[in-house]
Amino acid sequence: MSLLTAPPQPSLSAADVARIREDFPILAERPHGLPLVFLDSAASSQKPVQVIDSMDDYYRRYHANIHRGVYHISELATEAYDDARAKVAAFIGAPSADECIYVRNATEGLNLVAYSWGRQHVGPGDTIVLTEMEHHSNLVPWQILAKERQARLRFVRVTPEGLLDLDDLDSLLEGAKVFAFTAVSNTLGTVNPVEHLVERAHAAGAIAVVDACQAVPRMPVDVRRWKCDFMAFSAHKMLGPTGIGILWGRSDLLQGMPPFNSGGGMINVVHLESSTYASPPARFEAGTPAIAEAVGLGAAVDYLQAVGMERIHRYEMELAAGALAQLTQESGVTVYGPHMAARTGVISLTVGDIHAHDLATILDSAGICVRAGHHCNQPLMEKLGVPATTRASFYLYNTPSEVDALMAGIRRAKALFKIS
Amino acid sequence: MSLLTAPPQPSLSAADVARIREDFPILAERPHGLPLVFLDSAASSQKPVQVIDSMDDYYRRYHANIHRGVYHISELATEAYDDARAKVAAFIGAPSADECIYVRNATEGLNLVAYSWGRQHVGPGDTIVLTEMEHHSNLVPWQILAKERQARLRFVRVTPEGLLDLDDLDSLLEGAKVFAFTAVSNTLGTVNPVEHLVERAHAAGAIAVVDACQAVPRMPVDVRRWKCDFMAFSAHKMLGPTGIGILWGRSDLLQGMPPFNSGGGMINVVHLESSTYASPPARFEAGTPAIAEAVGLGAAVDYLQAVGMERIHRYEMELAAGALAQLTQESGVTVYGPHMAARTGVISLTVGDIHAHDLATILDSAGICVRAGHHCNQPLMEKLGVPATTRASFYLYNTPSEVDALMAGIRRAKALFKIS
Amino acid sequence: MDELYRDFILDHYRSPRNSGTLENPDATFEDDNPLCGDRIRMDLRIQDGVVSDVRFKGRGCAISQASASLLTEAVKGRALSEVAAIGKDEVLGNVGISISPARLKCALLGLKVLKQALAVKYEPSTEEKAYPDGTPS
Amino acid sequence: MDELYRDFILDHYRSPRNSGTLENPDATFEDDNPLCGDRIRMDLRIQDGVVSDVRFKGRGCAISQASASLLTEAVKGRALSEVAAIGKDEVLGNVGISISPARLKCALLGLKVLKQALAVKYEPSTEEKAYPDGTPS
Ligand SMILES: Cc1ncc(COP(=O)(O)O)c(C=O)c1O
Ligand SMILES: Cc1ncc(COP(=O)(O)O)c(C=O)c1O
Repeated sequence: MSLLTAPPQPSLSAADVARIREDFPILAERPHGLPLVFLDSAASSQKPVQVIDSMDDYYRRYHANIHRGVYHISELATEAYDDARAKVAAFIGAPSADECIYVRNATEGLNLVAYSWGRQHVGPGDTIVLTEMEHHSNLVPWQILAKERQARLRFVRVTPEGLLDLDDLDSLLEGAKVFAFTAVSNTLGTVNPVEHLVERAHAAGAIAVVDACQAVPRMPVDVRRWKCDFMAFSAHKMLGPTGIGILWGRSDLLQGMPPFNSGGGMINVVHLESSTYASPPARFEAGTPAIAEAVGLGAAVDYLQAVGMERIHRYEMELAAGALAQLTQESGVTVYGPHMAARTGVISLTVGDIHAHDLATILDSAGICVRAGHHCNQPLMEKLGVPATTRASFYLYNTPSEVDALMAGIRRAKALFKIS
Repeated sequence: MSLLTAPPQPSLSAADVARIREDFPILAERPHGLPLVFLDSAASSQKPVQVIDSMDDYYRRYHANIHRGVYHISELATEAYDDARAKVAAFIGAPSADECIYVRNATEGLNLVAYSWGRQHVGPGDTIVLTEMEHHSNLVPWQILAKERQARLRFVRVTPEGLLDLDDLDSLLEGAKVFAFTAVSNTLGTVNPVEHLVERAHAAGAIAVVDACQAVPRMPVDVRRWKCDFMAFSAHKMLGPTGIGILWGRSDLLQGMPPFNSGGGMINVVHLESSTYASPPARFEAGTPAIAEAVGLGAAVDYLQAVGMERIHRYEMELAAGALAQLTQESGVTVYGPHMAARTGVISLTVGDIHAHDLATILDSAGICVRAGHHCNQPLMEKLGVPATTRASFYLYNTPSEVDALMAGIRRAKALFKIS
Repeated sequence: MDELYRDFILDHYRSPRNSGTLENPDATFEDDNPLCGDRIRMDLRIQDGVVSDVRFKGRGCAISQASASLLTEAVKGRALSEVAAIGKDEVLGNVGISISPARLKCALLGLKVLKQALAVKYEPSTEEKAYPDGTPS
Repeated sequence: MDELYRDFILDHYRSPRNSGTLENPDATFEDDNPLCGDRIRMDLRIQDGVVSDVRFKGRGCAISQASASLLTEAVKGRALSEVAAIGKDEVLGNVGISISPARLKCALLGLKVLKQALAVKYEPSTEEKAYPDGTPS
């Protein structure tokens, strides 16, 4: 989407990628004595030394708890923790750093919305609209909320091509309180028209919750352009550490929300019988936070911005286009998901009657890492009529020759399973 | 308590401590050009290289998402994640690793109990018993639960000496559903008689939830001896990383509990309208977990066990006894909390009319890190009649000469504030 | 790598032995491997302490299905006491290829279902009742 | 380090100037620094656009209390337009010691309360209403 409006920018050159690869120590690993071909970044990306070292440095030089620390290293830690939040805010176009809440992962961010905003605003007979392509993390929390509040779930259908069926969107949204949807499908690679979906949600009086887990790592994202109300994503998929993610929320919504977890660090005045709470973001960050992880996330944002999200996006699209061209030529291979114009570098496929796990095992024996299974998308799998798919996903450190390695691996699997 | 029954074991020698200090890179830092004297381990401990390197190594050699990863590095990551859980289980005497749930921190662990067990079992008119010395993290979640379920809170009083007043414990517990209390006060250093409290809770038909945040890092803890029902603690206070903690729960209780956060990784079968959930611990670990942090926690447990919890406990008691002897001699100094037999190496104090923050700032200018404030214990501060205290806490890497440095710092503050 | 998928594994995957179900089986159980969606059901006919007939039905990867198929061959006609003694090692030995940790659950799903079928029949397991909403993962 | 607590800071801490409250003040505000519990209230008497009297009451560290005491001296008898122009730098200059980032909020609490007293009086702030349960931390 952004490609159409942004000024043309170059992609990454082979030399750029070679330099980038130097930053990722794991790419020098040799599983089974073969070069590591990591094609599972949609599950979790690898980390550059800049990110690893930032956390190492934190623990070696200035680790301390942040709240109320009056001494030097605690001040350094507090500053680093707040700086990282400001970096994230700038990265996603958030008007204020106070709108970015540190959570464990996108899953927790979505649960926070369902618990805190949801239990306050969704009641008996209300409608929550989702899509058939939601990750379990943007489905199960709403099921639980709906059950608890006697609300109703409705689903935007997925077309056979893997796109959202928008024909009856407005009627689905009629009277809805929430429309929660993914910006990019983690199974099909589909890039959804976020701005349009948000606009229709708002027209119906619903808030728009965007699962941006697969979007923030791989394309420029600006919450002011999307105009959404909440957005969740995980650091570990965007070169950052495990154990931290972000829930961004519109400040007026966050202000009005009750706490989710409670305890140290999120209070104002505590008496034995009752307490008052701090303003956001502190209100939603109970207990000692993931400080080292915030530092690492800040370093990841720095890295992505230094390379440039537009260039990362273009490069990934080039790799994906190259892979799709080869895959669609290869007999016995079925690719799921839409045409190139509506997708990104996350590709689900099956090969003949080879089960996804068998294919992944054969690829692993050639050093190639892909994901196999339902990708936390069981209802979508049912819809596609397959128990599981094998998924390859590309990122800034992958190369065209790794796409070729994937193709060679697939051909080997075909040979083993005697598929022509 | 354990001191009485365990066979006598030596403490740490000066040479042991010197060796241990070599493992902590931060102790070589020189804030304001002076040696770092870190006396704030009760807020968050420092980390040995063994812990830092374990996470570094994870990111450099085998980072990958765990669930459903069929390839080599994902298998390594999954194994490391599970191994760490087994190490923690052995460390706290848990009958099964499946009873140890990874959470972000102790605060989240306590919230998990209040949300999942609490909303299922606590109803209108029910009683929740706490103590007046609870950290906000073991108080506010219960306030919120009580308000939501129209339940009642009751509090075990704290005596002027800083002990729990157990005279009317049984009548407070009468008809209670939950008794949640801290094993060790993070402000007063009081070591509570956990086994006795658990026994009385059970006699009254209540479950016993232990906040073991200050206990697990500093003394041998065995859930089979305590016979409690839930226990929460944080990795960052026991040489481990930020971003991870443990909720241990009795397996039959965990089995019967609904999920807290939901989404990827905690499900069994997902349909659009409803889902079934995995067994514990997976049921309570939604989304991509803190994998690197689990690895780091495992390394922290290894380190603590190699040194020996009994020895760490004894050494800390020696430091505390030395500090208390000097502090009680020093004019103008008020020490809070009980006598040595009932406490551990966490010491709250005030000096004349010097505000805690001023004292901490003066100590900081001498390189000494202490905590100043209400220590997430506002109701207890009110009870003590002070707005804030300064708190020094000791751990295995501290030395008697650091205690002397603290005393020198206090005397300097007295001189500056003209207190005799 | 050719170690990974020998021809007889493919043969059992594509042409499973003892495939199908039994009418009124003496013991039966169905279970899945939630992490990858493999599913297997086993039906047993037991006469005079001997497994006189066995059928399995399932879906999933070559390893889980071939392993279950091989297991039915190993079980048919054997005394219950012998069947009870079948362990992990025997099953993996029959499969005869190196299995990575992540795939062990696939290879052992058939055995798990078989054991549970016999347990339910002969010694109702309380553990099963303790997991109303899923199998231990 | 002697830079940290000069004698006149201690003097203002122990003997605060303009201590107390005013009856029917023209402007008043009370706020705290939730992170360390410092609390300050300021009452102002305003006549013909001039701060004719000011009192403060509070508790907390030497830096917060001395800074507030110094501020009352700087404000008394000055025109509102001049008072409105008092900023961070002037307050820190008056305190005259180096303040670490963690203590800045202490040193500036008096100024914050003063500004809010005047804002509430002269231009009701909507921001205040947006934080019903606490001040921005
Ligand atoms: C007794 C006690 N309980 C709970 C906590 C909360 O721990 P965390 O902030 O790691 O969740 C702490 C530490 O601050 C503590 O000392
Ligand atoms: C689209 C989407 N939503 C949500 C998630 C959940 O992310 P996490 O596991 O980091 O919470 C993922 C990743 O697995 C995803 O791809």
